[in-house]
Amino acid sequence: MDNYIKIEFKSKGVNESLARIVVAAFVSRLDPTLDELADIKTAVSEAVTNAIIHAYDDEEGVVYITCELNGKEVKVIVEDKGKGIEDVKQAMQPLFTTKPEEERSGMGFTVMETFMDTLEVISQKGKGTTVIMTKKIK
Amino acid sequence: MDNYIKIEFKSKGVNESLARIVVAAFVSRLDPTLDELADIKTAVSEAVTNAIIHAYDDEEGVVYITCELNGKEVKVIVEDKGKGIEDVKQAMQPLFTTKPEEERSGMGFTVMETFMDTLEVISQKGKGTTVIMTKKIK
Amino acid sequence: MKRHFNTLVVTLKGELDAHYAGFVREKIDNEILNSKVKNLIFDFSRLEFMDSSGIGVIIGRYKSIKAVGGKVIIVKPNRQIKRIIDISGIQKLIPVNDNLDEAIKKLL
Amino acid sequence: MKRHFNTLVVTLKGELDAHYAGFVREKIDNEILNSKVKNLIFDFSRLEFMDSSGIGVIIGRYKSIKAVGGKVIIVKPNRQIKRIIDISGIQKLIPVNDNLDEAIKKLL
Ligand SMILES: Nc1ncnc2c1ncn2[C@@H]1O[C@H](COP(=O)(O)OP(=O)(O)O)[C@@H](O)[C@H]1O
Ligand SMILES: Nc1ncnc2c1ncn2[C@@H]1O[C@H](COP(=O)(O)OP(=O)(O)O)[C@@H](O)[C@H]1O
Repeated sequence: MDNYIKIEFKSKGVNESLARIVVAAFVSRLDPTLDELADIKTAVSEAVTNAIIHAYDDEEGVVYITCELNGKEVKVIVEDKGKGIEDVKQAMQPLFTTKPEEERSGMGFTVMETFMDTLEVISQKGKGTTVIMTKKIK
Repeated sequence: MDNYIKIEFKSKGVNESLARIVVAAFVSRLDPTLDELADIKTAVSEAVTNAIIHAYDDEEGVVYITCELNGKEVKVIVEDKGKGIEDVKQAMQPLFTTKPEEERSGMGFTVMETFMDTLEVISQKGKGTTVIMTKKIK
Repeated sequence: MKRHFNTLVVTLKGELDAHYAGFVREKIDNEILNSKVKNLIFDFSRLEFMDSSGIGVIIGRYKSIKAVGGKVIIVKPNRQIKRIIDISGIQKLIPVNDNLDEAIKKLL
Repeated sequence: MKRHFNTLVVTLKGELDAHYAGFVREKIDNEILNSKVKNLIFDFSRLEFMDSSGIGVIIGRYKSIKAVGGKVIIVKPNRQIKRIIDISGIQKLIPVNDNLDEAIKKLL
């Protein structure tokens, strides 16, 4: 691996923008196009939002992000130790959401899938969720 | 503690600017003046530079930063697992440097002391160095 | 936020994520409740970033505006926001326009 | 980098930290070696940030310019950079000027 950065912060909404800033600053050294950078920022925003909103509900937990650069490939891992996802396949369906009352659109995973090259979601009930995404910078 | 962020990255020069960006983005939510923000960025830059240049010489190590917000106080902890400092008191003297051949000015600790409210340096030979700095945002 | 007769123009700035969404929602809903708003324009010309939380905000407002027989238009999303809108499919319900004045005229 | 007779004007952009310092040093030293440079102006009007690594760069160049009987001037540092310069004490050796043209004239 050429370079990496790990960050860890409280699951507070105010930290969502921070996650985007850090990943964007780190990835920008691969000289991505503005569109590529926007794609990565958006996918990170979705994963981090999920960790803050769904994983810990209203309690306070910790969100972990690792960003790795391998040649022209960016890998982003977003992890939480929250409640986990019972049925990952169902959760990844477009429009599926367990928080319609908070006006979640159920499009988070769909956005991550569309904007990144690969998306993997590993989750265990009561243990937490890990989202692994990669994207090649052209 | 109201909020915190931890980051971890390789001791590469290219990561110096990243450390500044992250801390500045995090601290900016306390609504600091531009001068206060510049002070903190500069102090962080000095501590991270030292970890990259002095702690690991030309080998590759890892640098850890923790930034905490407590009310209006910012605490920044910069840590390395490098070679450590034999005589901390001497190292903190203005103009003292062990790398004059690389044109280090020996002003790093002096800048940290001047720009922050408090500075504490804990180091153990062969184990590494921890720099703890605080500053109250007015 | 500005009113043009019974059309409310909401100009958003910065980054619309889950954190900001709650605040935006409340502001708009208060305005819809407290004054006779029929139509709603989301002016995104100064919005730099939006994630799927924004889609939730748009759909939520679309429902309440539709309930009173009004219309919603989105104006000037940037490329990143346009992509989010496209993925969500809401452009099938809500027109996307590149000119605010035109959008306002359409609703008069 | 620009030449005005035997004065070299180095305009730095962005952030001068340890990482950037090595690059800047090499560039300037090459120019000093390869052409008859007597005086040096650091134009900081477009430099946004500098830490103590920059002091090392300035002092290093000051020494070699002084060795050939030349002068160094710093132009338009921002507030943050000004503070670093003040702490280092180099303003006792190197004048800080707010106008590039004036600085050039001084050295002619
Ligand atoms: N980190 C997570 N922890 C627990 N549940 C999650 C997590 N991420 C996603 N989920 C579940 O998956 C569902 C779908 O997620 P997503 O596609 O991002 O849509 P949305 O966030 O709009 O609900 C969520 O409603 C939630 O039930
Ligand atoms: N993290 C560190 N690990 C090992 N040695 C250090 C570290 N930080 C500082 N030092 C030592 O302290 C000296 C003084 O540091 P400083 O005041 O920052 O000046 P400079 O970096 O210009 O040498 C350095 O030259 C080095 O010998």
